[in-house]
Amino acid sequence: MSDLRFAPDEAEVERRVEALLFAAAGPLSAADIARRLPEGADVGRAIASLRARYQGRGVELECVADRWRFRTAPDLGFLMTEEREEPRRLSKAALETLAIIAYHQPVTRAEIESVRGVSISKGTLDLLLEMGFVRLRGRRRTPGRPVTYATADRFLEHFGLASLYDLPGAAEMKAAGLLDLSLPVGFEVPDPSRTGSEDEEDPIEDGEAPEFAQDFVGD
Amino acid sequence: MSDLRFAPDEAEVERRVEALLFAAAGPLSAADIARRLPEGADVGRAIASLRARYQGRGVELECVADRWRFRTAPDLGFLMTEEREEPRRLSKAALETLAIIAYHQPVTRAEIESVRGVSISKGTLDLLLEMGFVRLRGRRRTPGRPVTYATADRFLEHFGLASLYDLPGAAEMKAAGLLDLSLPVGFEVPDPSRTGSEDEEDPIEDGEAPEFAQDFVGD
Amino acid sequence: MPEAFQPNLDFTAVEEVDARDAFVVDLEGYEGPLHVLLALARTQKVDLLKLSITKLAEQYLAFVHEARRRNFSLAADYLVMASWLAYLKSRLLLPRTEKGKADEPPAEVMAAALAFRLQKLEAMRKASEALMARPQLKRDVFTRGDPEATVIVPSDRIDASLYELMAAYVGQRRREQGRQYNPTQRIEAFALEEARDWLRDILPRLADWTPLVRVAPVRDEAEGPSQASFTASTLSASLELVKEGAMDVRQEKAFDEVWLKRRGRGLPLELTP
Repeated sequence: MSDLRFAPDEAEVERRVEALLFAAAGPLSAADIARRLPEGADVGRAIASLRARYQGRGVELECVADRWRFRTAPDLGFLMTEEREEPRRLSKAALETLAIIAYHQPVTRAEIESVRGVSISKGTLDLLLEMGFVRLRGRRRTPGRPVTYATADRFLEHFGLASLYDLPGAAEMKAAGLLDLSLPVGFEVPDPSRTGSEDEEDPIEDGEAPEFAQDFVGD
Repeated sequence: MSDLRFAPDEAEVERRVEALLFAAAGPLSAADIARRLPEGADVGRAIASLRARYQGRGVELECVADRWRFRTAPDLGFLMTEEREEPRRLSKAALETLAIIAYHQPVTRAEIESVRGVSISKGTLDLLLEMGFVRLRGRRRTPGRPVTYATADRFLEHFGLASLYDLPGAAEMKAAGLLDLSLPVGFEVPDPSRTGSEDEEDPIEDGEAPEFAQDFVGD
Repeated sequence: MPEAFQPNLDFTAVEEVDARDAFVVDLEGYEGPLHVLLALARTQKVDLLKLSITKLAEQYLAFVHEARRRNFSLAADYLVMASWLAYLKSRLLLPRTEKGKADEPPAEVMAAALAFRLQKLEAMRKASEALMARPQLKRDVFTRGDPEATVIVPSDRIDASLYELMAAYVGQRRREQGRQYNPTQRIEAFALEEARDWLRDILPRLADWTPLVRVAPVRDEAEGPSQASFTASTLSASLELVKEGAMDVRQEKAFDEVWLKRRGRGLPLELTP
């Protein structure tokens, strides 16, 4: 173990700064580093030297807000992503929510919940937004100006639909054996391609996404 | 962004391996790394080259449990006052038990007890399992089908060992017959007819872990 | 400097430890007789394979003797070891020509086995020390403090067909229909207080067992509480009156008619099934 009292040479200061920056949980200022080194150690010089040493490597020393940290070279960011290979199964809740949004768009969260009979978890809408199946469409011109949801292009692509006109209606549901005669009168499958009158809504403005979606909007 | 299909040269492969290892939260195997690189990239060569490059620096490349990780140089541990975690103190009994498991694995509880000459308290094995140093490995195909214990990767990672072959003094002990659990005749020990091959064990099945360990199995 | 405060810095003192002082062996750290034997064997300062088992046996017996002298209660296995060692020692001291029991290995083999066992324990002791001397994670070496989280890009492939989407939709609309409940009128209940008053009023007329349905008020208008509510509240109120000792209630069996009757003054509470 090195002796703290013994003044380390330049190379040793550089090693120490390297180790400190590597192990730190966040960026360190020169003062943060100096505090952990023997008095008189030239931190600025060590940082400059390290910076040169890592220049062009897979890892670089970066300065953010007067603090220093290692981070992978910006051009290698693509390496840090991992493609998930297995197809994802939509949960029952997600599929049901998606179905309601598809048929009833534009629809508010409260309306989705009234059809489902249960409240939607934050994660469900998040997931649909994240997957690009659903988008925020506008704000209903009603008290509270609730956000409305609609399907996004990815939805049509995924289900092989040319447009919302092609979303199967009651006739197809019947043909698929999903609807039978016992269904109460008045059951109607709305035609989503016709209900989307823009007059009832204001557009969503930039940066005013509802709180629960802010992780995904703007990605 | 680099083009994944374009075969990168040696220096570029090294950069990428460096970036991957730096960014990773845990040790990566050569296969883990290769999966993120274009086919045919010589990961082994890149690792060897990186290892040499970082030799003697403040940060070094180390092999633990057959995987690679960057870590600070051991002689600089004294600098990391803020990062240091108060280690969980292992009792003498726990340490001995851990050593016996490490050097004799797979080993049954009765065998551990025969080496130490005393019974193990329930808490000792629990603690080692909980710390992730030890895992249930299987069941010995002997009467009573006793559970066998082995070390987990976490053990190698914690003590910076590339593999079980690197346990200190293991080769010498083995040569001296000290790792043989079948003691010379005439001394009362449980009969451990073992040589440590997988054939003599059944895997632990889900949900049949001994009661005291069930919180830890499946992690 | 007063003698009593002279710290003993002479490390050779440790080596001069004899069997008696071996009692300082930390019994908590050395959990069993084997650990004590190992500690004692170390005082012989020889390779464990060249250990004098006879001497070790004597050391151990002295240890046990000392423990008894100090009224220190030793676990049974310490005593078992003591008697085994006493026996082994006596056999080792016998002339070689005398044979032991037929089914027993020679004393030398038993002694060698003990030495080997101690050697094994010693090896593990040293191994644990060697392990602890290695650079340990988060004590001596540190991994990256702020790793860059790998971004998981979800697979593009999603398992969901148009049929599933339709089924999910229809399923929910069905459930929604089932949930539709539009109360057309306010439900009014026959208040418990009213039921009590009603019962008290007609109590004098309940000298004989009368079915509940004939005691409860009969609904005579379209408005107001339902007949079921009249009956239910009357039953509740009757139970209160039973508790007060004013009436008796009985039912022959489950779902059978409930009968009510006034209780005669001074009659004890009748416990009916």
